Amino acid sequence: MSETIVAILLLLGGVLSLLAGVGILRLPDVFTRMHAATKVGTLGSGFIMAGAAVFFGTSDVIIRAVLIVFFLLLTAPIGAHMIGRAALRLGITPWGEDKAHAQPDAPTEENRDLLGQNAPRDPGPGT
Amino acid sequence: MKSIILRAGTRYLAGLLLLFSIYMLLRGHNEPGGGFIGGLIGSTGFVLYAIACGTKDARSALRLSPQNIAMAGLGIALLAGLMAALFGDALFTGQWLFIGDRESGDYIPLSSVLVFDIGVYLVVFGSIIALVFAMEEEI
Amino acid sequence: MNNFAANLLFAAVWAIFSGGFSWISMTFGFVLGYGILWILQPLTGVKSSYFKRVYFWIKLIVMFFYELLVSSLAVIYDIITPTLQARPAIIDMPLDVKSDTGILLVTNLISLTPGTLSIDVSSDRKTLRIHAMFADDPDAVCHELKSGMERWVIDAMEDTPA
Amino acid sequence: MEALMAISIGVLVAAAAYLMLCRHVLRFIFGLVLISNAANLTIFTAGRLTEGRPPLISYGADAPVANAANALPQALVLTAIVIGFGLFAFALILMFRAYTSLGTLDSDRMSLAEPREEKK
Amino acid sequence: MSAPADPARKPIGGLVPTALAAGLFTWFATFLPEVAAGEVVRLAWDWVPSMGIALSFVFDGLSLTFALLISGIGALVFLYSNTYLAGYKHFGRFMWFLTAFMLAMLGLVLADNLIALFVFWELTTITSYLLIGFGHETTNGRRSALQALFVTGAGALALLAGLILMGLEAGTFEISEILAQGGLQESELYIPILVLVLAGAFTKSAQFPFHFWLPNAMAAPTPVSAFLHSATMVKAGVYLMARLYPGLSGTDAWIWTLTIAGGFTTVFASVLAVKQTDLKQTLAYTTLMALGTLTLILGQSGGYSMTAFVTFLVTHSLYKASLFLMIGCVDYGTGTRDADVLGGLGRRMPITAAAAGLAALSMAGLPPFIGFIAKELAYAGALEVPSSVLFVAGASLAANALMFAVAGIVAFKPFWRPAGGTETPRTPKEAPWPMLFGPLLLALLGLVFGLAPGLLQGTLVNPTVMGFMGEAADPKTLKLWAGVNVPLFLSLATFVLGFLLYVVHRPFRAALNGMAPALPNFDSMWDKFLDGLKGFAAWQTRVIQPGILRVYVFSTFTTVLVAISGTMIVKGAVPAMPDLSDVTWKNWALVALLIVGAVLTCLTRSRITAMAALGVVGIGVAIIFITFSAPDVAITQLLVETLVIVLVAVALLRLPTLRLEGDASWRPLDAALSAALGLTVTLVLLAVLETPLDLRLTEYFEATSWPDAFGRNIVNVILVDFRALDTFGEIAVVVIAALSAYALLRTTSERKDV
Amino acid sequence: MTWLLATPLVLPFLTAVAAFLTRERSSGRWVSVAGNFLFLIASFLLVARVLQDGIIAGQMGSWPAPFGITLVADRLSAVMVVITAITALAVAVYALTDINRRKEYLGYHALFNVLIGGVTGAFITGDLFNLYVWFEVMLISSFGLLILGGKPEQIDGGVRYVMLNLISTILFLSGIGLLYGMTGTLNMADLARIVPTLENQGLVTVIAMMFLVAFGVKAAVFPLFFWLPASYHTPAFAVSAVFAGLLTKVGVYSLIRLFTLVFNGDTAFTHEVLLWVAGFTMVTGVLGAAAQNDMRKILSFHIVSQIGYMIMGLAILTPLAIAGAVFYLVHHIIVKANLFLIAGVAERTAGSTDLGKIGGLYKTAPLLAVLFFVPAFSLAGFPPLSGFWAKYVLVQAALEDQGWVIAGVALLVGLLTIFSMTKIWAEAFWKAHPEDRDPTLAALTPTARGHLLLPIGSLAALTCVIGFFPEPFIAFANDASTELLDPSGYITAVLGAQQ
Amino acid sequence: MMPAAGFLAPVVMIGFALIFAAVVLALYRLIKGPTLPDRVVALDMMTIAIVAFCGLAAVRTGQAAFLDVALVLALVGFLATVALARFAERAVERRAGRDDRDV
Ligand code: NA
Ligand code: NA
Repeated sequence: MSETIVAILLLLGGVLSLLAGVGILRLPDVFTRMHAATKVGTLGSGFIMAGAAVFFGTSDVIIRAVLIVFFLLLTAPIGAHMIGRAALRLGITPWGEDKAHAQPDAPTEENRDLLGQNAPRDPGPGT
Repeated sequence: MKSIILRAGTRYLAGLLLLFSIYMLLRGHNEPGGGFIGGLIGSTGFVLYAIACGTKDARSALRLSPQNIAMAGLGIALLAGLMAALFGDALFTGQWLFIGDRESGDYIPLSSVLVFDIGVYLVVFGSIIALVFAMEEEI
Repeated sequence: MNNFAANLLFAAVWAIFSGGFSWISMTFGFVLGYGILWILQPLTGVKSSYFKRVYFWIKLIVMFFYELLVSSLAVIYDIITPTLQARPAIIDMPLDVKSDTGILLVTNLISLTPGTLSIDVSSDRKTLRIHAMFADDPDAVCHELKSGMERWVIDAMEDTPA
Repeated sequence: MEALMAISIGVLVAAAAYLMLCRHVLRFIFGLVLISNAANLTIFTAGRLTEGRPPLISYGADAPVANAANALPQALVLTAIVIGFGLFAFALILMFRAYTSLGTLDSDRMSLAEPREEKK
Repeated sequence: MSAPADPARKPIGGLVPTALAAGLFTWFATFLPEVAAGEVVRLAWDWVPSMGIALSFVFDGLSLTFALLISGIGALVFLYSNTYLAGYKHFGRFMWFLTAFMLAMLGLVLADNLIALFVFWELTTITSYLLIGFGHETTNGRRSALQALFVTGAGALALLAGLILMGLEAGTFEISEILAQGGLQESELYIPILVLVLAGAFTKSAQFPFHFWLPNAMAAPTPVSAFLHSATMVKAGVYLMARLYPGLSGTDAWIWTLTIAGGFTTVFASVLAVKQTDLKQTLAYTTLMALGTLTLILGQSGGYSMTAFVTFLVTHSLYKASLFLMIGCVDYGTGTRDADVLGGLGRRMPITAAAAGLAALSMAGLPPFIGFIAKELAYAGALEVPSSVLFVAGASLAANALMFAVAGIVAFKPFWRPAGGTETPRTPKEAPWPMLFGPLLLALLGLVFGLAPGLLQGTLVNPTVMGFMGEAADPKTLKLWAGVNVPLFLSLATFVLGFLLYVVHRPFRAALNGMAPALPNFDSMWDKFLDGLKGFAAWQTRVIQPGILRVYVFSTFTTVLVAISGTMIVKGAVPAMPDLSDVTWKNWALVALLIVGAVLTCLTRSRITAMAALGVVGIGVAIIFITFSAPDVAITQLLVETLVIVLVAVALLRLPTLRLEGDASWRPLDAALSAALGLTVTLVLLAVLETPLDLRLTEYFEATSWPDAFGRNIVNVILVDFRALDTFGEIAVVVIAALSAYALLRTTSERKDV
Repeated sequence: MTWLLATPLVLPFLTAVAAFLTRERSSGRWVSVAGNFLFLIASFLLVARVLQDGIIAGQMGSWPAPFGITLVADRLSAVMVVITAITALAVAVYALTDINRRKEYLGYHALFNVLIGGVTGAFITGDLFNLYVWFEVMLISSFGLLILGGKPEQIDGGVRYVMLNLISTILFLSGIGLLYGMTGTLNMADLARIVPTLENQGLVTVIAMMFLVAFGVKAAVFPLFFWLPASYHTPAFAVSAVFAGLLTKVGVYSLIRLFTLVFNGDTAFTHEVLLWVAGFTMVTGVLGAAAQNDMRKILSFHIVSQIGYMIMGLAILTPLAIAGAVFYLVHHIIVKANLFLIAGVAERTAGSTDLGKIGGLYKTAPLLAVLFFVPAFSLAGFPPLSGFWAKYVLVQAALEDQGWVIAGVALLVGLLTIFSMTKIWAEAFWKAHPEDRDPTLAALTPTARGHLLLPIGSLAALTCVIGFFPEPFIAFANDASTELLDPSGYITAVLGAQQ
Repeated sequence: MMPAAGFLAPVVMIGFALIFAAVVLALYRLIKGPTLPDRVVALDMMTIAIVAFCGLAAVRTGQAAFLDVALVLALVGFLATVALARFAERAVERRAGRDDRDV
């Protein structure tokens, strides 16, 4: 019985992780990709941890699994916030938005290397 | 870096990381962990602190200069090794004191080896913080 | 948060780490927690009552799991369906919650709510910028969050009467 | 599996060497990271690979399970990783200082320690 | 040099070494009776017994002759210098060097151990270097000092090899033992030994073509020239040949080498002596001539030659030292040494003139001076030579005639001929007596020994000749009148020819100067040699050490590749084809992740991508550690990976992009080298993996970790207990890395840190 | 017994910690001097015991060999520790003036003493991985010392030094991994026991070559020495002195240790390679020096050249040759460190180390002239100074072994060494100073003079003592050589008789 | 604890395959970018995937020790994300000339 639960949890976790990967691949811009990574990815790992907790069934493993998920939930949104903020400041326009509404903070021209366009020449030290 | 969210998160995460690092240090003799891992985790706590709040705050929170912590750690590790001299053993011979009954498993082990691991912890902790802080401040 | 409360929290977490709530581990955790709080003193500021916090934390952990599970489904659906139905947009939401912890919780919970992701809080702490995946009606999304998640956090957290 | 590891270590070394031969010292640093990883994996592999049996003694036992993974290379690698980090950090900061005080990361254009005109 | 005397320093500074030398002379003289009686006195102390090196000294005819000359002339030179250099700023230093030289020279001639001899030999080289460099603030002074040091130093190194070979061949370094047991001439190493020893002797004694350093060495003050570069040090080479004569002589190689080198040197030097106008230079070339003559004589065998050697050795030392010191007096009195300027000094400097005259007569080989006897003996010796009478006798005759002329130029003309018209820098006046005493005494001795040759005969000549020839010794008698014989006719011919040469020496000199460009100039060849050496050195250094880091890395990697793969091929240690059939898909995937990360790091042009790719490699490695049962290592790897990214993310803020301007044409070569390196590493690792691993250590750790070290995490127990010393060293590395990096960031550029 | 071994290793680290934690007090600088003095005493005790008892070994952590880490002192190790202590004390005193407050604050004393600790560890460890650890300790502290001061040329030199040395370090680490993979042990005595029994001796030679290259970089042999002349002229003088004296010698020591103890099975191949390396190292180094015009650059290239002599001794591998190499090591550390210290005083007195810009020291600094003369002419191999005996023993060993060519090379390189040393002498000391100097330059306070000249004088005196009374030193070197060429004593001392 | 056996063993392997697929997809995004935040998201995703990997490894081998790896990573992994994101942000600020070094 518990083996079946474990199997379901692990498969579910695996599938969710894969879906997060697909999301990162398919979704159109960094913001939407973050939705996939932060939520779906964390959920996938969470299911696998749940599976592990059931598999072992001992209190120390359960506590560890809970803590892992807790830590992921605590940190993932903060990470996402940091990425999103950086993306906005880099001037990345969210997919489906018009530029005016997005109010990018910085001119895009100078940040091409960060945006994956042709990098500007070495500006020299001390900049 | 003026991220309110990050600062707020750091308040808990930094503490958790420190706590967790000491946990990893102390259990290291029996389970994955130890001075290296503990020190690395502990330092990430302060690295996060420095990223979120700036190195000035982080330094004042640390109170001691990280280099001194690291160097003191080296001294502690060495003293742990020198402890053996008191018992007529060779350098770095582990000295153990079990408070409680070892047979029943209900005891607290005190040892020079643990002191050594604490030295390792402090070294790694202080060194990485010194590195990261200096780098943060310089750039 | 009250120092004492945080201290106990650390003691408890320590006990969890140590694999069981024994007096030895609780005491040791308390001592350790004290040391850590002492180190972190420059960060701590707001005072608050301690019993409320414990309850709140426990409840929050449960909420995290629940919200996460629900929030993912919409995104997953959109990922696996061939055409993208999302209408993403950046929404600026006025923020009423005041404390750092409160802001952290609101933003984290919003991030874990279906289709929304906290991007940033303005430096005057009055506005939360959100990326919403299904923002056909930005104002509706904004209102939903304010009356749901933020309200809930303020009720649970802030000492100021609602 | 050891054989496959040997091959991938070779690839790591080749990539690292190619990076280290570049006159851009930042690439050298990247190469350094790769080659350190290769060296660590070399030790790890030379101590032979064991799947799924960490060298831990479970509570109640006096020794690890039979054919547990070789603990010695693990200890060596663990410290090598930490040392490698120290060296890497120093090297990185050195590059940074080189850039600020020499104005370039092109090692071909660094000629203060060994001035090239002097030889004439 | 003629600065006002410092009275406070004069009496003590010079008199102590004078007394030392005089005392030594007296002590040596006490050995005369024993030595005259044919005895050999040995004194020996252990020095380096494990290498067979002793401080052993021997007093026999040869060594005593030299020792007396060195200490006796030394005493006079010290006395002379005390006045001549009084007040000179570095007078004390000078006296120290000169004293050191004298002691070294005495050690050289008295040593009975090859290596001890060599030690003293080199000490004379160093002191000579320091003394020649007396005028060190001039480029020329430094050049001369270096030249002398380099040429004699080169010879000395050859000599060292020769002496070691000789010692190894003989099984001992004691000279007396080597000579007693004989047999060196039959050794298959004889020729190398001879060549190496003669290289040392010829350079030291300035034989052609190593002669050029000696005239330049005249840059040293006159007492030095008198003492080192005419009377004693330059005779060290001759001494060595004489000392080893019983062991090395008699072969064709010996005879021909010495005869040709000596003969050529003697004629060549005599001609050049006439060419000089500086009196000191003139004398320097006559010294060369004398050294050539001594070498020439040593090339021969037979009683006359051997007797002539000792006699001429003493004769030359006496008159040459006297003449040099005399020139110092002239220089001191007039301020110049130019033969064309000086003239008519006889009345103003009568004592100097007398000393010069006496010495010159001996030099010219006129009776009743000892010089005459020496010349007669030399001619007699030359006539004994069976194979090359004409060459040896002809060379001697030409040289002696020229010497006669030079004697006139040096000692007659400045005093008794009218001046050339130019005023001397100072009004000529007689030098003080401590300066006159030496030249006069030495010159007088030439006369005394000429009139009473018996004084030398029994005490020094006979024992020395016996030392050369052993049982078959046939020392000839020293006498002024040996009857009407061939040598006498040769002497007469010498005088006539010499007088003619003196008369025509100015036109002769002009002719020589006209020929000069056609002659090989060894002195300028020295400059070319030095330039060539420096040029080659610079070229080599540019090639090996071009200052381009990329080249260094390339060379280092190439060396690694050649060393490993070359050895692998030579030793046939190539592994078998690896069997990959047991690898699961999961592990393939792991490795693929690793490789993709590595290749991506290599190929990307974006530093951000490179950094992310490094992260992938780090993650890949961590997964490998997880998969293969190393949780501690995996945790460490992940933590470090995180910190690496943190640091890089900070550093990159101030660092430029990965693009560089310029040539990249060598990158394919780099790629080939890298690929070869990677392949080599793989092959070596595969080969290593073919050997079964002995797990003794790990088994011990597993067995004792819990029972003896009280730890369940074996990795951690190894770290903090079994191999705690390693861990201690490694945390020291970590601390110091942090300190170093901190210092690197905080250290400020500073010029001077006083 | 184990503490006799452990104390010289522990003291530098204790000194480092104490000096660092007191670095902001004025007394902190004397901690380093005091610590190094104690270190010297400890090293003398060690060598005394080794002379009395022969090879001694101690098990750190009380774990038996080959499981724990063994410290071993045979004659070679013991004398290297003593010479390290002498150099360290000399440099510690010199640093009192040469190293300013800023550098002290940044941790000079800690870096220096940890460096010394690393060097000591490398000399007395009997464990290959432990040797690697001490190499790392030396390497990283040398990094820090090299760049302390932050002049741009220091940074530039540092880049070269760091990169090339890191390659060597990684090679060393990989070599250890591979050797472990073949033998299953890290203890050097154990390796010596096991390696000959391995089936694939060809592979052993391959690994040996890996170590040869790795240590070759450290020892600065041809063609791996680039980092040394590229960097040694840039740091503070006290630093370059300790580098010049000790660091490369650790590489040489390690080569001697491994290629007599462990890799002694295929000497026809390995030692032939070493002989070629030695010859080229001697020649290229000395020619490199001939092309330089700066005191420290000349001296740096000479390190390379002199390393060739030591490698030559190892390559010839006769008892006398090894003794020569050992003697050369000892002599060269003293002399070379001293010459760099002197270069520092020359710079303080004359304003530069560039020979074109200085001069007149013979007149203005006669004592310094004497003090330079001794090590310089010792280096050039003039008797009766230490360098003569070093060269003499090696040349005799070569000639005994019928190594005509290498003996000739050794002698010729000696000649060119004379050329370089006299160049410094002539240009810096004899030549008049080319310009009017800043009068403040020559004004060394009496204290500064004491700090600078006392160590120089002591080292010069030592050079003379070795030169004048070489017998005990040569006898010692012969005994050391006997120990090295018969590893059974070493193996027994470490593993016990039953092995 | 015994390793996963029976039908659980192939399930765990399928889990591994799914995780690997996710990693490969993230890797593709990491290589492709195009922007720095895209790459950071990909790296973040990979970190989370390793947490899952550790869980599977623990089940597969019956060794709870692997969960410790996951625990550390869950707590520390986001630091790299934060650092990289901050890098991008500060790079922008630097170029715009309004760098605020501390906070
Ligand atoms: Na060196
Ligand atoms: Na070095």
